[in-house]
Amino acid sequence: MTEVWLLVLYAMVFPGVLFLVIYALFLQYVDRKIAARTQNRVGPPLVQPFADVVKLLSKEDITPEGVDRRGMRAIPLLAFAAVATAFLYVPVIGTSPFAFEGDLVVVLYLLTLPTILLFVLGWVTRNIFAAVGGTRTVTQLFIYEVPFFLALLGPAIAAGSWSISEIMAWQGANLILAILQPIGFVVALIGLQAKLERTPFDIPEAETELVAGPWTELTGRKLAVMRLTMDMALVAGSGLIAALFLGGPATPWVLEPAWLGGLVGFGVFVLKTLGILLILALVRAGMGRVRIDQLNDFGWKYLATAAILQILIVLLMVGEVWA
Amino acid sequence: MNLSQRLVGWARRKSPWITVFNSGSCNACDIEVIAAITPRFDVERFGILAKGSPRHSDILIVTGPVTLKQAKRLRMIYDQMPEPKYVIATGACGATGGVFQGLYHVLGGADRVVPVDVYVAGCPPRPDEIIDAVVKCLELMDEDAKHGGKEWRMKAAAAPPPVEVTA
Amino acid sequence: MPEVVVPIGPYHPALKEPVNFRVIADGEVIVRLELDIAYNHRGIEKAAESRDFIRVVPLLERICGICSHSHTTNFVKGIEEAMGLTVPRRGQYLRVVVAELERMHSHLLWLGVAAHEIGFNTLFMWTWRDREAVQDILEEISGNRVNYAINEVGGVRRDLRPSAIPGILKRLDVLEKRTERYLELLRHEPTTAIRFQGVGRLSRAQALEYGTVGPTARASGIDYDIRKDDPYVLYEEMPFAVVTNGHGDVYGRTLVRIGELRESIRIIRHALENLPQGAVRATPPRVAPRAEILSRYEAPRGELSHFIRTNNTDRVERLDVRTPTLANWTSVAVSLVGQHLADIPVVVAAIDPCLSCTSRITVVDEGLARTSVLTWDELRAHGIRFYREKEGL
Amino acid sequence: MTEPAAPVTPARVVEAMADFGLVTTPRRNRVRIVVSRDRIRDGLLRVQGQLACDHVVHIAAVDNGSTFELHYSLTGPHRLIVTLAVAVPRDDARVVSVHDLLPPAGIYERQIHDLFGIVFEGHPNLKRLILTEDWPEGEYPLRKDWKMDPNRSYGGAVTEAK
Repeated sequence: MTEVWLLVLYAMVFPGVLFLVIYALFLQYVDRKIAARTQNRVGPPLVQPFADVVKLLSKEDITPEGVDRRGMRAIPLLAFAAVATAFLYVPVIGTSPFAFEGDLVVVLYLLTLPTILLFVLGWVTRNIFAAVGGTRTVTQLFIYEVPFFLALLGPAIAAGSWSISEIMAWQGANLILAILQPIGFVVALIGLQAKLERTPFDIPEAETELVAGPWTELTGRKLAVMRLTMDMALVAGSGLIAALFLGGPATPWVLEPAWLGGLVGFGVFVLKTLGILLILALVRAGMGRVRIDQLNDFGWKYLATAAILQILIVLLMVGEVWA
Repeated sequence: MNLSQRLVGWARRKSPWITVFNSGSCNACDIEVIAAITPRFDVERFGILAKGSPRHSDILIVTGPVTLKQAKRLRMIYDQMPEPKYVIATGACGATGGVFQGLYHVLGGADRVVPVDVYVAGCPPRPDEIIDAVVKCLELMDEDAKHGGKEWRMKAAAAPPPVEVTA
Repeated sequence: MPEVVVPIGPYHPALKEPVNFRVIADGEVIVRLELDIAYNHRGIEKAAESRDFIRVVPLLERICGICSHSHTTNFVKGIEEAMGLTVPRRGQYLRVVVAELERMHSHLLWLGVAAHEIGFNTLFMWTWRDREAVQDILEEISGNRVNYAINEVGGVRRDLRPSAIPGILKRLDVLEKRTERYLELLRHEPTTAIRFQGVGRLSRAQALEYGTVGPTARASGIDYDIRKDDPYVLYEEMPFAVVTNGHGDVYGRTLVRIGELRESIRIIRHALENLPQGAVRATPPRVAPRAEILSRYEAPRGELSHFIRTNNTDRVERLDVRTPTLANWTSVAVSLVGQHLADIPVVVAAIDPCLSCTSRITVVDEGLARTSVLTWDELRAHGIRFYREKEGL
Repeated sequence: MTEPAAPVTPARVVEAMADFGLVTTPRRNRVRIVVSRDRIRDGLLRVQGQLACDHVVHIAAVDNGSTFELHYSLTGPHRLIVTLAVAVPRDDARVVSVHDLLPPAGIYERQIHDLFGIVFEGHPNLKRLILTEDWPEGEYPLRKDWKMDPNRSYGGAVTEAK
């Protein structure tokens, strides 16, 4: 009985949904603050993302004329649920209690859902900017998703497992994979940047071209949930990369008692995700937006090639070790 | 007021998002509004963000006199904004039409088309004054929350409602 | 993919000013464009006929807040020419200083806007930060940040305190360093390079045919600068070079503007260091004799021309304003066909459109391209061909 | 843009354009030629061909109370401004379009048409474009005798959202 309660607590409070929401808002703050500091500004206060969400929740909720009310309302919630579920498998204070062989595939699938839902949103809202933005979202998905998956395949092959926790354990026994597979790590970071539609890959929601892309018609709580979802995807994505390439929250030595180990693991998780965010935020602040055809060229010519090259290297190395 | 209302009031004060609409101005007000988001004035400190979609914004900043051609577009943008929404008219032109008052292609101040809550004087107002106008607008928002809507002000004002309706 | 009609404007976040494009796109590629830009038309030219010269100047200042000094200088120098009035040298030098400061603020503003159009917000914030230094100087000289209100018929209204000059020169040194830094950044930052180079290309022949002016023409290799070709307000005494290059694209226009920032700094330095002594204004007569003046001025965006007709009264009989943006519009419509949807903002921004200038009386012709070389069908065929080549079909 | 054999000077313009009408030189680099309405295309062709003018600076329209005047100002690599002045009678406000000779003129002509009511014959797209869509037909605000009728609606109507 107590076990079930612990699991519910894990899923809903810490490090589940509640923690995820709070941490996502915190990361948004860090992201905006880094951008502001690079731009020579002061930037928003700590509570700013929270205030934004509360305000949006309290605003009028408009459904444009001729749009399916229930469908439009369901999309942000579905996206939210997908990302929240994905995060359950991402190790935060140690191995996730929900972990199973193959959870990496599930996480990747669930993290793709918000993108596809954005595309659907673009189509159902009957707004031309949203529709063009939706088309761009899905075009972009086809460009970055393959290199991104290939890059995450590298750790899986090296560790010989589809389980996030086993890849972590493998890194504990050997070296962290960011050193062993530097190309894959870089490709994964670029893929994550594109997945989260951040500059230079914010093509679908390019403000100066498409107002806000698929987001254009979102108001009030739908906008609040959707924004929150993208921030949560940032947490889940960077947590995933931290686990696969940087060894996750694992500590090199076993700490006693267990709560201390958890605490230190949590600290490591926070540091690693913040480190990844720092890279992503600096890239965002230091670049302009590319065009979709330029992204297409870049994605297939360089990104996919690099990812495949990395896989080949991994296969050779693994073959040698196993032979 | 109960806790949730106070929380909402606080959040609205902390997170006013603005949309700038040029209803026929000479650009001077526009560049001063944009200057307010750049490093020297940096309104993101106060949570103010400039948003492209009127669907996302709380405060509409109208710059300039309303030309005949822009009048219905201005109304359309205003109608797209979700409640609660506020309008700031910048500059002498936004208030009355300024030097363009009475010209054949100018309707007049922004209040001929949309209900204006705060007027900013100046030609153009400095960015500091525009920030101050947003702050005044937020105070007004608080007052409105206490009165449960904007009607108390509308009744107090002697002027007829500013919307000009033609079939 | 079927054709999509994307309306851009009159309200659109990329456009700080109202303009409407109906972009007919085939997927992401623009097949044709229909433009409509008179949303800011206020009827200033009619109003100018009913006010005397003194009261027309503030009105013209508000044609456009960005190039307010251009319009007033151009007007007052036309009226002074009609009156046969000689403006004191100190007044002329101060006009040059304000004009070049205005050019700097406008070009910095443009650089920021162009960076914003390609989503490079950091550069946008940086240039606008530096623009504040220019605004400070302008405020010190004229008392205002945007509409300077410094011109009047006969000279300038405020003298410059000699004690202010060292501070201004110090700020110029900082701005000069920053300008070099932007040039470096523009050359080395990869996303800026791929978004600016080869976009919105206009050959020299096209630029001539469509009557482009200002940085747009100069980036296509046309050496056309009113300051040199038809010197006014003592520009013949100022040391500067006309910046041109042969790129013809957005990148070229950016290089021209950054080059002009440097030249402006040179001019301001020279003018402040050699500021003549004496009065800043002469007393003008009340009325202007009958005359017909075509007054030209090199505004930040290009050649601005005022056609002024005076008729022995204290009012103009006719004031016809042709703004640089209007001259450049035709080239936009042409250079956008076959480009990507994503390039619209940056190509439009590249001519630095000043719509409130232009729409005071304006125009754009959806048949523009038709009046030139291509018919609609040819344009469409061109768009499709471009798309095929791009996709390798 | 090739330089003509002899440099273009005011004197040369006077010589080349003398058969069109009165040629004056109001200022060092301005030449003004009065051209009759029927010969405007010939005049422009001559200016373009013989005087190497390739840039249209300005097409100004003036209502002087009795007639309309159009001033076509052109310049070229010589940076001399050649202005062709054409008078258009009020009761027959028509003139032939020159959009095919000077591509940017298409814009200027539409603008003049909208504000003065001068018809440019042969212009492919002489539609309204400056004034608002619901501006009444036949009202040309820049004519000297035009006054705003206080009892008339000049557009700008705002409708409430549904």
